[in-house]
Amino acid sequence: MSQDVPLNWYLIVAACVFVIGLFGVMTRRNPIAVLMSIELMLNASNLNILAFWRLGTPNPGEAPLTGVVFTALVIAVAAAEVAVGIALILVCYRVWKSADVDRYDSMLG
Amino acid sequence: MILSRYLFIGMLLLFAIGFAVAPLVLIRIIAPRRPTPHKGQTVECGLETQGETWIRFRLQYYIFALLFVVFDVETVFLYPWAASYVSLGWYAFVEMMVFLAMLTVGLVYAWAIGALKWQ
Amino acid sequence: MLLLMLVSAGMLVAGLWEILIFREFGPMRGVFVQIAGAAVLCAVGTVLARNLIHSALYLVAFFFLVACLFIMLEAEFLAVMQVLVFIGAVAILLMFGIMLTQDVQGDQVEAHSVLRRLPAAIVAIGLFVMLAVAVQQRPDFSKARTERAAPSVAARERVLNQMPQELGLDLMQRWCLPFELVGLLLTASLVGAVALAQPVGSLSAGSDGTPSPGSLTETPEHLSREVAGGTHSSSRPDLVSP
Amino acid sequence: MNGLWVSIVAMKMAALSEPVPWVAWFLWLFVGFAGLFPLLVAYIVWGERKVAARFQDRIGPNRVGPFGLLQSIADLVKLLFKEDFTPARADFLIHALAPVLMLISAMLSLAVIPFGFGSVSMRNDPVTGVLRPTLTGFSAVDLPSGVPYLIAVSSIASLGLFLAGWSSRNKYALLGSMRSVAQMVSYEIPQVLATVPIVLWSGTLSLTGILDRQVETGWYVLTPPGFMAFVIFMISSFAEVNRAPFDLPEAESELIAGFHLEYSSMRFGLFFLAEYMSMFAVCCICTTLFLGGGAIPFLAFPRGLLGGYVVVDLFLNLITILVFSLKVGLLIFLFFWVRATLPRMRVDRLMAFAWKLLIPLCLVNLLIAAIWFEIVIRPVAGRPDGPGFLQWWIGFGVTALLEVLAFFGAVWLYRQDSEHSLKTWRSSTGSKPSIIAWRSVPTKV
Amino acid sequence: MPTVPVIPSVWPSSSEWFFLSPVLLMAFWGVLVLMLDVLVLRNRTLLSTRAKWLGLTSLVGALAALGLAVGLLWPGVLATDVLSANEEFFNGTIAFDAASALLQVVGIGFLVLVIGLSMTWVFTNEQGEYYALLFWSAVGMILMIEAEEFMTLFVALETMTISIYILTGLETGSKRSSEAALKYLIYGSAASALFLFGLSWVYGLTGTTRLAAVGRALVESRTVEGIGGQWTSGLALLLVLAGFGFKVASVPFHQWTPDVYEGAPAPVTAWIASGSKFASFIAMIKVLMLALGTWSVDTGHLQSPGWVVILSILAAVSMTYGNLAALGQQNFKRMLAYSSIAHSGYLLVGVVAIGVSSQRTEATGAVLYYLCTYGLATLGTFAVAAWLAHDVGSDQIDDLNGLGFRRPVPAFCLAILLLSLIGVPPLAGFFGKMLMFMEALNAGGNGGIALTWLVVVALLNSVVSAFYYVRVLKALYLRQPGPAIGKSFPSGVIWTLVIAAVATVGFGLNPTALLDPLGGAGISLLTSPEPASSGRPVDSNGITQSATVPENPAQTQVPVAPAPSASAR
Repeated sequence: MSQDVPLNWYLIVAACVFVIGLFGVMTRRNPIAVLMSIELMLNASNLNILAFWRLGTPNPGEAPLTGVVFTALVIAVAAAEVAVGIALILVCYRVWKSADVDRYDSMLG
Repeated sequence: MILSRYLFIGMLLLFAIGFAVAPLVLIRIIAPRRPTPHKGQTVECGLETQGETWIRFRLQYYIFALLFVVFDVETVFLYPWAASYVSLGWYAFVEMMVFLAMLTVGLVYAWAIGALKWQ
Repeated sequence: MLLLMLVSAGMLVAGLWEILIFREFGPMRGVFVQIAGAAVLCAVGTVLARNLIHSALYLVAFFFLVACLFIMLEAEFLAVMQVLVFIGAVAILLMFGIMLTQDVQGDQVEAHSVLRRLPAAIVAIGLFVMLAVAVQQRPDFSKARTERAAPSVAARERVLNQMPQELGLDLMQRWCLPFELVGLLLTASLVGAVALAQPVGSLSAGSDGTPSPGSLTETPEHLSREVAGGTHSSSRPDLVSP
Repeated sequence: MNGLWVSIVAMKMAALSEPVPWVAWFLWLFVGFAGLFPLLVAYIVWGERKVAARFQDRIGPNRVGPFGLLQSIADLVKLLFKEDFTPARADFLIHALAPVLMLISAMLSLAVIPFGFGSVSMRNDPVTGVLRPTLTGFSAVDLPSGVPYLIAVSSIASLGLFLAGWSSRNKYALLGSMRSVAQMVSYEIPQVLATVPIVLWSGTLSLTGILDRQVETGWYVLTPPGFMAFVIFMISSFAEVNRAPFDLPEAESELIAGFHLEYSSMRFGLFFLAEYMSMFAVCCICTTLFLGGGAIPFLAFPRGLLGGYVVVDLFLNLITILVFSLKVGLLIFLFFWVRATLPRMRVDRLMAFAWKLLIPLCLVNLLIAAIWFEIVIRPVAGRPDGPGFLQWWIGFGVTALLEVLAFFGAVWLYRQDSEHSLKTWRSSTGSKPSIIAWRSVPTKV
Repeated sequence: MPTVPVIPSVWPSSSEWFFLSPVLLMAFWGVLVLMLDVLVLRNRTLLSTRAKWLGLTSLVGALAALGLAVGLLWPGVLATDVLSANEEFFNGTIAFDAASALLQVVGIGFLVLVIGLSMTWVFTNEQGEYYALLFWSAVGMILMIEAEEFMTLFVALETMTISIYILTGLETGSKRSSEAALKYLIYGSAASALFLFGLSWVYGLTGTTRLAAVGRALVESRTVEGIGGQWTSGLALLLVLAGFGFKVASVPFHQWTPDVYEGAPAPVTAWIASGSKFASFIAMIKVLMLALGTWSVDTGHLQSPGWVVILSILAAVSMTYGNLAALGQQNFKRMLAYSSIAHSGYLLVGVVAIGVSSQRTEATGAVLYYLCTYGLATLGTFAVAAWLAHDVGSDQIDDLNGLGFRRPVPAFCLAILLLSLIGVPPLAGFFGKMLMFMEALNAGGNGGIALTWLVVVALLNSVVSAFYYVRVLKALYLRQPGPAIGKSFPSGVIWTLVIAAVATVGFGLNPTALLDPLGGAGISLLTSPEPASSGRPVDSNGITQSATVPENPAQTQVPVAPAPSASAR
């Protein structure tokens, strides 16, 4: 059932989303928006891994569920990263009273 | 053939959206529309204040959401263990207890420093 | 009445659109093209939306569509995990984060001059073109290798319909080390995030940011009261020298 | 009667082959989800008002139609004709999206629940390959990972709640919605942890598999860890659906009506419908997971027949659907009963209750469930007949003891902490003038 | 063609858990310190006594872990056949051999010194969390060193980096620390997303996540060359290098380094500079050598470069940028930040040397040697930076004026460390650089890419770096002591300085003491455990992949008779 969507289509979609995430990281000024873009990039990598797992040929002798476990671990890591990210943003906001990345410039030079 | 079963979930999702939006559309047709400025105002005694962010007071919302994220990921890892426990040995029990112990450390920590208290 | 016609016209257009897509791509691919297209649009929406809550909503839609793609790849436990972790927990956390840092309504509009975004756009499009070429030129494996990998492919097919059980077996035996490490990572991020989110500021609350000489050792009054648990609230500056 | 007809066609189709059973699905959609469930929910609303009235020694709605049966239909029509306006600066699209999300989450969770037994067929046990009669539950679709699907779908509701509060541009609505989202989020963890023992014992995540195991080895609620999980699941379901002792956002003095403050006419109707439908869904989940779906309690009716000869699907299904709806009715009555009697909990009590009592209790209950598994289920894993009499009772004794210990330990810990916070509160306020002068107990400085 | 059965997974035996005991002890000790602080000390004692007690307990824990790690190294304790690297640990997720045993000791040694350092200065109210996170990041670091598979590598990398993000931000009151932590987080998670995307592509191209199997798959499908030949592999390579580039703070990904080194509390900066860089370099060597070996150089001609040429360009640019930027710095910590960028440039030269040189193991030994000595030196210098921030209050270089007269011992130790960083002959720094550059040079001999230009640039940079280090030495000895120099050096700082200086001089005088064990470690670093219970995979042209050192792909592959040796365990 899933064979008739070629692998390359998934890779193109994953690459497109990854690039959009990268663009978001580079342009957005609000740290929370940057965190969201990083979530986009991580999800794109997840999609890539799973597409290769399901439609690519595994290495001879490879375990049946490598890609799935890798994706599960990446989902857990992404959740932990967002949690810490927002904690740090709150700390920054409390100390700096602003949520604009460009205005954090106390250490110049 | 899991794919075909989720097809029904997709159909049900579209149906549910239709089922929810239909009355909203219906009102547009049936219900009277006499918008007056007063009706537009939010239910508020007095002006809606552009209050300064009251970060200290609302901090525990964030802490509860944070605890939820970590425990949610934990429960997701609990399900495969529970499903395959029949064919696993005692070591899987010990391994999962270590995993749970690590997360109870987080809960005990949040409890002990009073993060769980609702000011 | 106008609305009634509008709705029926919308239904008609949607029906036509579906038939067009299905004839052009075939059933499965048609569904994939629609989901993937919507996912890319939601990703663009997340990046370009002015209001933060709107971009968070686009992100939620994107998570859901990625879950649909996971189902198309027949990894349905992961699709459910994705919905549960990302839409259920991470989206709520992001929205609370937005609430706590923006003013009440979180619609702080960011002025985005196109000029500022041009270099980033060029880099992004360049990388996408290189990735697209890379996808085209992806070498597929030699005949011998795919044959040798036959047992692994067979194992993978067998695993598909009882995914949670197999995942449990593998997580507990083959990948028990990364599994325990993720437990440690979750605890560390929980402990760290709760420690950071503590309302009481730390010692060196120097106003200008650089730690003022005396402030390091002497604990500010409110902190020492809390620290000393109210037993005695003297804030005697104690030089720390073990 | 048409419910019966659906069962026959559905089963025939399922038995034939694996192709997509379009007919059954369309019937499920248009008869079940369009007709039966909203009607059922409407009469649950009516039932609630009647029962609440009886509790307060009054009659309740009886003007519209015989015994007020058409009351909720009348409400529906009234709501349709009310003017629907949204606050001026509100975000119209998201304002409308919120109730839709809530309703979607309630409806999606009904797709997986096995209302009856469906057909009976001889299949080999996935774990040990032994050929034994298994049920194909009479559910719209049987997902291999059903339980996490239910949890995922119910977590979408908290997102809808947040959007409702945010999009109505009103400080009180926002505060109410954040508080109720925090409550829903905190009570989702015990709810999920309560379902893990069930999955542990039945070895599969699909609800039909769980139902099949319960038919075989008896209801899970009859086992001590199962009973504790049932109690925790019910308590957290009360909170998950914002009802009874936990309906905090609707009633606080400063929150007026909580998140659906700015909603009028049919949007409010949608929230109302979504709340009752999710209550109905939670009761169905609870019956399937803990009370053995359509199995008749003491009479080993279906199992006896299962072992023997395959009875006519129609008759089997009719009985099981009736038994299932009886159990769901009982649980819904429990919801009404609790709502009519218990007072509302204070916010900090409510949060502390979830994190400091329910979650530790769940974690310990998980340990005890594993012990129950080792004693009772591991020896007979895979064999068609259930656990032996002696094994069952030894397991019951051991786990019952452990459950009691766990319960009192958790309660002690919880009370220990709340007193502790009381002590520090008294000592800390003692050091500065408290508002209510006579209350401040002079503490030694 | 014989099909290869799926490798069965088996529950790791008790001996495997025993080899993991230092890591398990540190994880447990983090929990212990956290619970001790939160349950016992938090509301009952003054902050200073609490900090002292927690510091002591964590020091005891770290020393116990160090003892365990050294114990594992003891010849008698460890079964020798296990160490011969054909044993598969934890189903191939980590490799426990001479390399990981020794590098584990070095890693925990850095941890002990950092804990000693952080006992001197109470900069945050959350002491328990600080030490616990320090332990957990050490666990992540060591598992990253031993990882033999992308999954373990990625999760260990994330554990280490996320713990360090939090450690940087723990000084919640100060503006600089929270700003540094947020910048570090945003750069770090973007870089790890790039790294993960690269990993997903390498997984796609080879079908497996085990480093050794990836290496074999790439050798087999020879069609996958460097960037010129293949876009796919080139991009995967670039993305992986981007991830490592960030962790190692080489030039295109170094923007975070100055701000984080200056903003973070000094002990945390010391930990980043020594521990995190140490583990990142080792993981980089393992991934580039074991997995992506074939992409190192594409049949010798220059226009289709593998990662060797890219790294050499990165190395050159990092060195020059780091040194030039450090020249104009007034702030001591910022100067050290730019010097750390320069030193990662030197180390990249070493990595390039490994990629190209014929004696791979000596080159790895040289890089490991330089890593150890550089790690010790940065620890010592940051100890002084911690003392500066703690007692003097501001970390400008001219606050060190006249330290030589008032505090001769610490000033002398600091002088030794700075000279070693420059690379003055008798000290360890000189031998590190000399060995690495020699390996890079002799690699040029056998027709590999001539690296002479790179070594010349490296030597020039060492000379340039002398200027800003000497400026610090001038401040120490040739200037009048300023008013602030008066407070005594806390013992933690003194200990770290003395240990670092003694080690630098000791390893300088007879480098073989450290070089031989590290050479042995180099050998086992580059060989990967074979999946013990599956037949040797026979590739298309009948060549079995033995577990010996994967020779330089430039040379032709010698056909070896297929010998299926299923050494059942």
